[in-house]
Amino acid sequence: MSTVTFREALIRAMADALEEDERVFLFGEDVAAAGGSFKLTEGLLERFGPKRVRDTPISEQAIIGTAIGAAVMGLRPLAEIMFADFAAVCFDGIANEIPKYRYMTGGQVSMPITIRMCNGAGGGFGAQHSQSVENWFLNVPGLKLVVPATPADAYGLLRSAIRDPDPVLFFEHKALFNLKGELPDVPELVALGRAEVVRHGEHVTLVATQMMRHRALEAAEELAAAGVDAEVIDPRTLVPLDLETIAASVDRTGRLVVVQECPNSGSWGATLVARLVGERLEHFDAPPMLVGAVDTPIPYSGALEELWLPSVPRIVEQVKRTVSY
Amino acid sequence: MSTVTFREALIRAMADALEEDERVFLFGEDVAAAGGSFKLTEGLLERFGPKRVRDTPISEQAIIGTAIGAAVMGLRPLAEIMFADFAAVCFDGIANEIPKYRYMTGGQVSMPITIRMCNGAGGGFGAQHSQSVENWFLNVPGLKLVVPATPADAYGLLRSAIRDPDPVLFFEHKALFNLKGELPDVPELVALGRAEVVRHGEHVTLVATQMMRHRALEAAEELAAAGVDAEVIDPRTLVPLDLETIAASVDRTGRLVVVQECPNSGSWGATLVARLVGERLEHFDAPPMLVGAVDTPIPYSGALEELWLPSVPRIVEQVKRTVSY
Amino acid sequence: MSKASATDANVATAPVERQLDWLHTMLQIRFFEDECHRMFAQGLVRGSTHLCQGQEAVVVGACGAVSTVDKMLCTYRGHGAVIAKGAPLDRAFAEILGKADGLCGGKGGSMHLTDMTVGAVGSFAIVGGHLPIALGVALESQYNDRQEVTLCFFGDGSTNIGAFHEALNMASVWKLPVIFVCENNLYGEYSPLGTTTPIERLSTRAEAYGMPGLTIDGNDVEGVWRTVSEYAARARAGDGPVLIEALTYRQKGHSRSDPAKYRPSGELEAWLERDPITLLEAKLERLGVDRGRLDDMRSAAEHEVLDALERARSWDDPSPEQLEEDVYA
Amino acid sequence: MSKASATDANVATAPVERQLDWLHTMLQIRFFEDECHRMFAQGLVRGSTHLCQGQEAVVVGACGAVSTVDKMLCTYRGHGAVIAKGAPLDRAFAEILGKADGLCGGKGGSMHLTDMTVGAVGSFAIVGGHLPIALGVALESQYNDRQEVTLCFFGDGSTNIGAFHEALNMASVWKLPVIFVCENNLYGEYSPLGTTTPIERLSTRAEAYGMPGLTIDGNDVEGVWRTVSEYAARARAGDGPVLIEALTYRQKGHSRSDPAKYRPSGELEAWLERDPITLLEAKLERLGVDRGRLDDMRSAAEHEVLDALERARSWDDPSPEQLEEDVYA
Ligand SMILES: Cc1ncc(C[n+]2csc(CCOP(=O)(O)OP(=O)(O)O)c2C)c(N)n1
Ligand SMILES: Cc1ncc(C[n+]2csc(CCOP(=O)(O)OP(=O)(O)O)c2C)c(N)n1
Ligand SMILES: [Mg+2]
Ligand SMILES: [Mg+2]
Repeated sequence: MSTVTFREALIRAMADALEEDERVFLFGEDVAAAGGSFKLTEGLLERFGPKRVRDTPISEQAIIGTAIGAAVMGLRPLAEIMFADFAAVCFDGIANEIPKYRYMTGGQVSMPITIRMCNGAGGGFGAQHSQSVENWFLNVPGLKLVVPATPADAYGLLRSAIRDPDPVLFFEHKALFNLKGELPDVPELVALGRAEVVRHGEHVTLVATQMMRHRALEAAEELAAAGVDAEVIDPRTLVPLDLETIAASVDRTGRLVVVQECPNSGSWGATLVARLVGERLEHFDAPPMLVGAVDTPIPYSGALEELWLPSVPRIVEQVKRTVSY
Repeated sequence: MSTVTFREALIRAMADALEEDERVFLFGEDVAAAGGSFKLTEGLLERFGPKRVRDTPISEQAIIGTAIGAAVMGLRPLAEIMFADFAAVCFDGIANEIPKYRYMTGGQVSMPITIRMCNGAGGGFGAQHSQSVENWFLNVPGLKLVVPATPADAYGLLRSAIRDPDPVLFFEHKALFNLKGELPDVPELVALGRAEVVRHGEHVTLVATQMMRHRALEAAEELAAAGVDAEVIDPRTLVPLDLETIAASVDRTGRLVVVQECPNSGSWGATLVARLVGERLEHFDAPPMLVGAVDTPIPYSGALEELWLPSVPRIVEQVKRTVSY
Repeated sequence: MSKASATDANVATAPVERQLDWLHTMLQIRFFEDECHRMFAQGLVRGSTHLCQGQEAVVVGACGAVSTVDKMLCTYRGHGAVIAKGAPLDRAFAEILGKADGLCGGKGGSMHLTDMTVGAVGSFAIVGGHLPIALGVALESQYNDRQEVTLCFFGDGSTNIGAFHEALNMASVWKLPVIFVCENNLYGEYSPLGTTTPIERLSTRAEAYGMPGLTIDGNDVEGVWRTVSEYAARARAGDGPVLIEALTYRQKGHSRSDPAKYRPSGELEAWLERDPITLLEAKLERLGVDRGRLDDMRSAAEHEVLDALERARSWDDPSPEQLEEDVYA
Repeated sequence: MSKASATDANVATAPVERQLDWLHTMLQIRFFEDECHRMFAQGLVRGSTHLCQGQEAVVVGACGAVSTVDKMLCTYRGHGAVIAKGAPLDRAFAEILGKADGLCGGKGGSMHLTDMTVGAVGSFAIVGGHLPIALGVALESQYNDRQEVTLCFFGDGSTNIGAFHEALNMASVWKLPVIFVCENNLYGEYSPLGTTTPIERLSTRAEAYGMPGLTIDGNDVEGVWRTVSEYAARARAGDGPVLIEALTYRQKGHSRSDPAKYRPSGELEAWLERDPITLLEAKLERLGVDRGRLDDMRSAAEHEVLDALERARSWDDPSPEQLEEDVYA
C-alpha cells in the first residue's frame, strides 16, 4: 500500500495497461514527448517507445477517427482529448460513429476504445475549458461514461475501461489531479457499473461524482454534527449506472439529493431522478432534489465561479430542507 | 385561411422574414439554386436573390461560424444544417461558441441566430440521419430549442425564432413535411415558451412534441373510447419550457406520461419529470412515466425502426397502466 | 490529364482475362443498381439510395489493384465499391431490403453496406467522417507490420469539410498506407464543383500535406488500376499516402428523389459516350474479344444479379429481439 | 523570405512618428505581459495565461495597417492583439483579474479579451474555432457594402485543424475580406511544427484555396504593416482573402506552467537577438531618433502599464447578481 496522487494513479494505470496488452497504444496532443499538458502521461514515451505512445497534430477529428479505425481492426486505442470541452470539435466521431458502428454493422465489429479527457470547473479556466461534458452524451446509447473521484478509482476504472470491449469516455477532473489516496502495491481493478457507498447513513441519500463527491462528503460530516445522518453514494460510472445500489439506499432513507457540477437540465441527475420516481414513487418521503449549477455558462471570475459551483453550504442547506420536509 | 403543408408553412415563414427584415439572410448546402434537399427553401433564391439566399460548400463548421460572426455584427443569420445529426460536425460552434459568446463577453454582443435542421426517425434513414438531437443540447445553457408539430406552429415559431435576439435551434421533423393544416392569410406568430393544450382531459396528462404529439393525440382518441380522458400538451419549445401549463395540468390530473422519440436517458422528458417531482411530488397520484425509445441507435430496417419508435399501442398501454395505478 | 505517375518507366498492361473480370464486376454493379432504382421506385425499400452508375471504373479499378486482406472504406454511394471489394450480391440486396441476413443484419441499410470478411470496412454517410477512420485502419496494419493498404473513397464535395484536412495531414505525418481516392463526379448533391471550391484540380490539395497528388481518368478502369497499383506499392514500402483524383460522372441524380435538372444540356450525353462499361467493351473488342463473349457476360451478370435479388427477397425480416442486440459487445 | 508582394512596385516606408507609435504599443504589450507573468506567479489570478512576448511586431504591424472600424479576431495568446487594436490597458488587466469592470465583466478572462468598441471582436481558446467566425464578421461588412477588412490571427499548430480548412475555402469562394495571419512561432504547445506538419512553409496551403499566400518576417513590424496594408487594400477592393504566414518566436513557454525545456539549445538566444522591440529600436536609431527619446518612451510605457494595473486592482469583483446576467439578451 502506498500513497499516490490521482495523477500518479492514472499514469500507473496506463503503464500497467500498456505493459499488459501489446494492442494498447496511447496517443493525443503532447502526450508523448512532453508527458501531457497536465503531466498525466509522464514517462510513458520513455518506457514504451514511440510506437506505443504517440504525439498527434492538433486534429481531434483525426485522433478520434484513428481510434475508431484501429479499434475496428482489433487494436485497443487509448486516446487523449486534452480538455473534455474539445469533445465538441470531434463530436461526430464520438456521438455518431463510435457508439453506432457495431450496431449499424450488425455486430461485425467491436469498439474497444478508451478516450480520456479532463473535465470540471473550479480552476478559473472559463466557459470553454471547464464543462462537465459527460452530460452531452447521456442521450447517445452505446457509450460508457466513467467519472472517478479517487486515486484508487482512477486506477481501477481506467484499467477496466481499457480492457472493456466497448467504447468508454473516461473523465478526469482537473481539481483532483493532486488529490492523494491509498493504492495497494498490486492495485485492483474496479468494475464498470458498480457504485460505491462512500458513507453509510440513515436519513437521506446523497449521490455525487468527482469533485462533488468530496463536497457531498464534507457536507455529510457537517450534517452529522447537526444530527443528520447522510448516506453518500458515488456511482463512479454514469453508464452503466448502478441503479440498484442507489435505489436500495433511497428505499431505506426515503430521501434523495443529487449533487452535480452542471446545470440540471439534461443532467445525469435528472435522468436518475426520472428513473427512480418512475419505478418507486411511493418510496419517496420528500421530493428528490438536484443541487446543480445555475443555467449559465461557467464564469471566469473566481468570485462568480465559486457561486456557480454547488458549495458545501448549499448542499447542507438543501439536505436540511429535504430531511425536514 | 388556407390549407398548407408543413413545408409550405416553413417556406412562407422564411419568405415573410426575409421580406420583413433586410438583415435576415438564409444560407446552407443547396438551399439556394436547388431549393433545398427537402425542397424546404424552394423559390426563395428566385425571389430574394443571391445576396440574401446563399449556397455554401459542404462545410458545416464554416456555416455555423459565419452565422456567429454575422450575428455578432448585427445581421440575423438563418442557417440550415440539412440533417440535424450533422450538428455533430459543427458541435463546437453550436455548443461552445454560440451559447457562451454573449456571456463570455459580459453582454457586449447578442446572438440572433436561427439554425434550422431536420430531425426525426421513421423514414428508413438509419442511425445517423434520424436522431432527435435536440437532446444533445439540453445541458448547454444559452440556446433555445424549438420543436414544432403543425404547419401553423412551424410558421409562427419560425417567425418568432428569427425575430428573437437569442440563438434558436429550430427542428423540422422529416415525417411532418407533408402534413397539412390551416394557416390564416395573415398568419400569427407563436411566442417561444408557450405550450399548447392540444386536447383537454381529466384523467392523465400526456406531453409530446413533433411526430409524437400526433401519436399521443391518436392514442388519446383511442383511450377516450375506453373511457380514459387524456389531456395532451405540446410544449412546442423545450427551452424555454412552459412548465406552468404542464404543472397546472398535472396538478389537475395527478398523472403524467411523456412520449418522446428518443432514448429516455438524458432526454427532455427526464428533465421535465425531475423538475416536476422536485416541485410538486405530492400532486402525483401515479409515478410519472416516460414512453421513449429503447437505448439503441436507430435501426434501418422498417421492421425494427417501427419497434424502436414509441407506437400508439405502446402509448395506450402505458397510459392505461398509469391511470389504473 | 494525369500528372507524372510514380513509376512511369514501367507502365503495365493488364491481361485480357483480368480486364474481362473487371467488366464482369462493372456489369454486376450496373445491374445491381438498376434493381435498386426499381425497388425504390416501387416503394419496396425505404430511406434514400445513391447510385454510382457511371462511376464503376473507379471502384473496380482501385479494388482490383489490391487484395482481399487490404481494406476499403467508401461513402453512401458505395454499392459499387463494396461489390468490387467482394461482398456477395444477395446479402448486399438483403441489407438494402432491411433483412435479417443482410450484410449488416438490416441495421445499416443502403448507405452503410459493410462486409468485414472481404475488407469492406464500412460505407459512411456523414460527409468526410470516414477519412479519419481510414487512418486507424491503416495504422493497425502498420502497427502490426503487415504491408497492407487502405483504400478510402470519397466525393469531390467532401474535400471542403474539415475531416478531409485533418485526415490527409495526419496520414502524411505518420506515413500511413492510405490511398485516398477522390471520385470527382462534378457535383456535390446539386452543386457543381465550381460553386463550392475555388480551385480547378482537387489533386493540388495534396501539396498542402506534402503527399503526391494526381488527377486521372476515372472512366478508364485500366488506368485507375495502374495508378492505384503503383501507389499501393509505394504505400506498402512505407512511403505513405497519396491523393488520387479520378474524374468521372454520376449518370443518375444525387439520390432517388433527384431528377438532376441542374445539369447543363448535353453534359450527360457527352459523358454517356464515355460510359466506363462502353469504353471497356470497345477496348476489349479492339483487343480481340468477340462481341458474343461480351454479350454472354452481360447477360450472365444480369442473371446473377436477378438471382441474388430473388434470394434476398425471400429472406426474413429481423426478429424483434434483434432490436436490442449489437449495442455493446 | 517573402514571396512577391501584391504591389511590389510601390513599397512604402512608414514615417518615423508612425514607427514610434508602434514601438510605444509594443512596449506597452511587453510590460503588460511582464505584469501578467508576475501576477500569475504570485497567485493573484487563476486559470492559465499565454504570453505573446517576442511576437509583438506581428499584431502591432497588422493592427497598425487597419483602422478602428476594421475588425480583429485572435487567440488565447491575444493580449497583444487586443491592446494593439486599441483596448484600454486597465480594463484588460481588470478582466484578467476577474473584475466587474474588466473588458468582459470578469466573465471571459485572459483567454477571451474582447472589446467591441475598438473592433476587437474576440479572443478564442478552442484552436481554430474563430476562423469560421471571421467569415461572418467579414460577410457583414460585405453585405452592408462597407469596405472593411477583418484580421484573423492564429498559430502555426492551428493550421492542422478542420476549421482552418473550411474557413479558408469558404472565405475564398465568397471572396470575403479576411486577412488570415498565421503567427508561426515554431511550436504548438510543446510540439515543434515539424512533428505535426508535413510541409515547411504554411503559406503554401493557400494554394489549396485559390488565394494568395506568403511568408514574411514577423519580427519586422514595418514589413508586417506593409504586407497587411497591401492585402487589406486588395480585400477592400473585393478581391478576397489572403493567407500571411508571419515567422516569429514565442520567447516564453506555451502557458504559465511551461518552462519550455524542449527547445534546442541556442534557439531562444538566437531569437532574442532578433527581438522585435530591439530590432525596431535599432532601426529608429539608424533613422536618427536619439536613444534618450527611446528610453523615455520605454519608461513612459512602463508607467502607463503600472498605473493601469493599479487602477484595475482597486476595482470591484463582480456582484452575485451578475452570475445570471448576460445569458440571453
Ligand atoms: C457532414 C455532412 N453534410 C452534408 C451531408 C449531406 N450530403 C450527403 S451527400 C452530399 C454531397 C457529397 O458530395 P460529394 O462528396 O461530391 O459526393 P457524391 O455524392 O458526389 O458522390 C451531401 C452534401 C452529409 N451527408 N454530411
Ligand atoms: C481544439 C483544441 N485542441 C487543443 C487545444 C489545446 N491547445 C491550446 S493552445 C494549443 C497549441 C496551439 O498552437 P499554435 O496554433 O501554434 O498557437 P500558439 O499557442 O503557438 O500561439 C493547443 C494544442 C485547444 N485549445 N483547442
Ligand atoms: Mg460529387
Ligand atoms: Mg505556435
